[in-house]
Amino acid sequence: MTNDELLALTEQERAEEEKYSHRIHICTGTGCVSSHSEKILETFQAEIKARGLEEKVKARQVGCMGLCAAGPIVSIQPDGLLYREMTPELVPAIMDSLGGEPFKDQLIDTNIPFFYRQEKNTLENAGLIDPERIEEYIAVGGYAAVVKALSEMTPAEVIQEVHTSGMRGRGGAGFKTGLKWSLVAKAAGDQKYLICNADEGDPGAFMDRSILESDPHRVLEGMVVAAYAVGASQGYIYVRAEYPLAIKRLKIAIKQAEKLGLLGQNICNTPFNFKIDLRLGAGAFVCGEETALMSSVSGNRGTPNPRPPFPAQSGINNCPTLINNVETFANIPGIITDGGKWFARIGTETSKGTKVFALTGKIKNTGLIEVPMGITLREIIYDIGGGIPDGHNLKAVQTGGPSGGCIPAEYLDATVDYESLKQLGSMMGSGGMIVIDDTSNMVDMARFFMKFSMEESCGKCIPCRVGTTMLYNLLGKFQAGQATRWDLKRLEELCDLVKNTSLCGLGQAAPNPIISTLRFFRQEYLDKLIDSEKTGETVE
Amino acid sequence: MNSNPVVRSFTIDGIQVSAAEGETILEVARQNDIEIPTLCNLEGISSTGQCRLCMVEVKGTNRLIPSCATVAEEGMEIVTSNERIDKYRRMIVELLFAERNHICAVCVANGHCDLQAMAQKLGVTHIEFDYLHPSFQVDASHPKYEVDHNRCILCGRCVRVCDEIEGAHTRDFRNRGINTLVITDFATPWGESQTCTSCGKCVHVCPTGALAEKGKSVAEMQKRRQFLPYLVMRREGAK
Amino acid sequence: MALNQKRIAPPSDDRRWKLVDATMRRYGYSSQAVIETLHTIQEVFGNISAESLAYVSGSLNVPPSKVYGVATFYNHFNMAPLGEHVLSVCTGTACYVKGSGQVVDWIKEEYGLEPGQTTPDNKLSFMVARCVGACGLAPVIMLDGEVVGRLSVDEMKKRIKEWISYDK
Amino acid sequence: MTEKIRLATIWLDGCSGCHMSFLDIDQRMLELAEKVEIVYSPLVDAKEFPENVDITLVEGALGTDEDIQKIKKIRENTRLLVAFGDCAVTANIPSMRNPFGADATLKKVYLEHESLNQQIPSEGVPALLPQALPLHQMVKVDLFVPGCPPSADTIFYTLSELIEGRVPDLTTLSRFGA
Repeated sequence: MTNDELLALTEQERAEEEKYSHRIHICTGTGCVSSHSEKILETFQAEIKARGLEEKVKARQVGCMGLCAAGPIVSIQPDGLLYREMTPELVPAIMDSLGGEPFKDQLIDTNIPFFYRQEKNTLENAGLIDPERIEEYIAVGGYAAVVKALSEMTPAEVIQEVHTSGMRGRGGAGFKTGLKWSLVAKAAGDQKYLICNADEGDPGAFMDRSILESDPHRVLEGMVVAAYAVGASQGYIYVRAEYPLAIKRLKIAIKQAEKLGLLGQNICNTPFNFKIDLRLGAGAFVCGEETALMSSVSGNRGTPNPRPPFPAQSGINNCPTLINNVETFANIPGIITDGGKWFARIGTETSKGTKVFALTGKIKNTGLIEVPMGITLREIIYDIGGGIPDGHNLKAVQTGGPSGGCIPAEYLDATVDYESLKQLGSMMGSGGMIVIDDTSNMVDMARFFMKFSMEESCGKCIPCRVGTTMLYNLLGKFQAGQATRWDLKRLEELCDLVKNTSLCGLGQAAPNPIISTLRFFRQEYLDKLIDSEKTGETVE
Repeated sequence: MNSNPVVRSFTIDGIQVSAAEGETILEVARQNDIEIPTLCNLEGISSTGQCRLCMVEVKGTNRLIPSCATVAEEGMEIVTSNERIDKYRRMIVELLFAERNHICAVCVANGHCDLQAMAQKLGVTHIEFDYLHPSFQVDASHPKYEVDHNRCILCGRCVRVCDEIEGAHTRDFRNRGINTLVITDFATPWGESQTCTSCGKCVHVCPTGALAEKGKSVAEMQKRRQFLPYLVMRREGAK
Repeated sequence: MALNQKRIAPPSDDRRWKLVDATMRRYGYSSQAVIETLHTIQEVFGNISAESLAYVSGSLNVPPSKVYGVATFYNHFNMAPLGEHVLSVCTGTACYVKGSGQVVDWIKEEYGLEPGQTTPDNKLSFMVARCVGACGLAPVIMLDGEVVGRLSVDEMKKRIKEWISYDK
Repeated sequence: MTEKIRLATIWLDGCSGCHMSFLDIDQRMLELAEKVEIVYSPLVDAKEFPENVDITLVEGALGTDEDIQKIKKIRENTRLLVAFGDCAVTANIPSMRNPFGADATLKKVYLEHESLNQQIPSEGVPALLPQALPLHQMVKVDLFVPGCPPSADTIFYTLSELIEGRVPDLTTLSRFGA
């Protein structure tokens, strides 16, 4: 595929689009599918046929439009109307309204901060294109980055562009992507591997799933560019088996890209070869950790190994391996086509670009959002999220999942960037953002996360295997009002041990939910001590 | 191989030492008679860095690294023991005692147990965590040996010696986290294992009384590990 | 190294083994294909039986203990067959914040089932899911795969009761 | 003459082996007797645990609700409470019933393994705790002397040091199980 061929395809696809006076987009992300959006799609198609409008109106599946709380969502293009909580029964009414006055009952006001305060980059096509058709991705400028990188840039130039962008890994830790790529590129070895980490295990986060379901080609494109930059010939997407829709769409996307010569042998008629295979995760949070992920990709128990050696030196089959997360790869096409400088203009000094968050919990506008780095938590929660429902008050925001922490309401004006979240005892994480109101107790919250970490501990190292269990049990003592000040001291000492001596990131971060709630909500722990222990501050 | 081997100089507890290319901190420490505690590591089988007892501090970094799995680097200043490290080590040993039912008084390995000796050396006089008291069956189906999971610390020595030295890979772990358990074959009773060669290596590398010869009474199970360096030497010589 | 290149026969003449064979073939009978093969087995048989583990071990030349270790490491694989009906409660954080923990406790009490257990009559299995990804509908339960969400805890209990009594 | 140190020893859920080992200090008992007065012990006659005890050696785990009452009383009246031997330190042998629970243990012992007069005793005996516990899970313990039993030398050394007001270093002298 050359640039001209890409443009020709784009022209053809756009002409096809313009044939229709209206295009009806039905969200088929997992959230909306759960509320039967596929049935709505079928009903629209049947209705169009019944009315003899096949030439004028087209109904199609698209990816996530973000406002999951109001799903199933239907949008009417080119009018840009959005309808909430659609049902098959409402389809005739919507059809009647086409070209006339919008159907008021279900209309969503798009002039609210939820929409205009967001800045979509990795999600720019989500909800606009059919994720199962490569042509639609190409028509909105897709695969231009692959063509540009392969025909106009050297691998070193590609890496330089990623350096310039200042992009940091979106999987959680925030390692500089350009640096990671250059390490793999420099590593000696003929065979190199590339892995896309789509084992999104953080409970309450669905950013990666939405990207894969809504715009799978975007991720493939980022992977091809990365493979070219570091010299990898084999790639894997390690995706959760619990994401059947994402898997299905990735399989379709890989086939389509191979057919057009954008993947496989001699990509874009150059000598560059790159193959992508899927590997299905099987339900182990620890496999989000790089070395555990590689064990799993190789068909083993997903237990981590000490680093060094880092995957960049010795990964799959002891070859240099680049591992990035879905959202990281999804950012690459934009960096290549529009340039690293374009990317770097968004965000803060140290955190560039936009970040996708799954905004959930006690908040009005539950859903998937993409915001510029540097935005404040207040803007996210009160502007975009619409605030706390049912007259309750905000208590804390939890980010970083079981590895993160709870940020109390008084820090709402903190900005969302890697450093400031870390300073507040939490972390960026992969993008789960759970809003907690005043009905939740923080000891309960901490124990909820500790149960998760305990059950997800691989069992290899002692501090994590036994330590998380002991922490869970200790928190149980607090919940039952049986804890003493001595238990509180033990709790803190054990957090310190698990954090500093566990083998991998899962264990090292497992105490964070306790450490952060002890820091900001200590009184809630003290309130749960045995009565006789509540007075007096000293522990012998 | 490298005709001009790189030698790395660094210090352990202030003592100047040197390491050949690829040698770990633990290996160098042993060559220099500097003791670093460990329960999972055993010379002759691979290092996995899982017991976390051999964690040492790189001076000035506050960061702990597993000495068994970290290759020495030029100029490193290693601290093998200080208040913080010692406290962590004691807590790790306590966690092990609390995890299963280690009742030394009635154990076949009493007096010959690495865990018991480690507790004594580190000054662990009691366990401050609440015991978990899990319930395990003893598997005595093998004609010569038996396994008592109550004493197992999941160090994986038996798994590795069986895989790496004997080549049978009869043992592995099942489940995960706190439910991890060493198994033979498809969690088959040991005596019915199709792959076990009954060589007994696992019994002798086991640091505790979890694996023992049958017929041994309390404190009678002495472990013999002399075979290991010899087998490793033979194997490497054969390459 | 050409020891034992002969393929072993499937445990039975059930045609579904052909699908399992196809997966192994696609990966060239590589020892790295254990997880993919187990996925296929679970997909076509519903659970991973002892005989299927033996078949994977023999076919891919992976030691039995290793296959067993892999199969039991991952949550997704279930060794015992599930009951006729499956009630699954999402315990992701978003659902937890909205009360899914209370639903789990209630099911434990009401039906005497711990997560992962099946009633003795094999009618009902109770599972907890990590996060089904429908956080917008939290709290979420799945009744035989059908997602039910956006209900209060009490409404949820009522819905489950109805669903269970409907079957009996 | 300075006042003698008031020493108590008690035997809870244990086998008395630690007390036997104590007796094994033989003639050194006379040396001790010059410095201490045994105010309460299976070896002497006192019926009630006295007040104002300097050192109490507690053998055995906490196995019953009566043990709990006793240890609390001991703690209230003792300056230095010593967990004496493995049962006191780790719950040791008594804890072997813990994985099964109190009910199953009683059934096994009094019903299944008994051919005559099968019944679980309930009168005149204290109720079994769900789990046998080491002392420090209920009260603060000042010194732990592991061993099953600690040797006579260890016991003598420990007491001698305590009498002199020093903290004995037991690292090389005692360990779990021996």
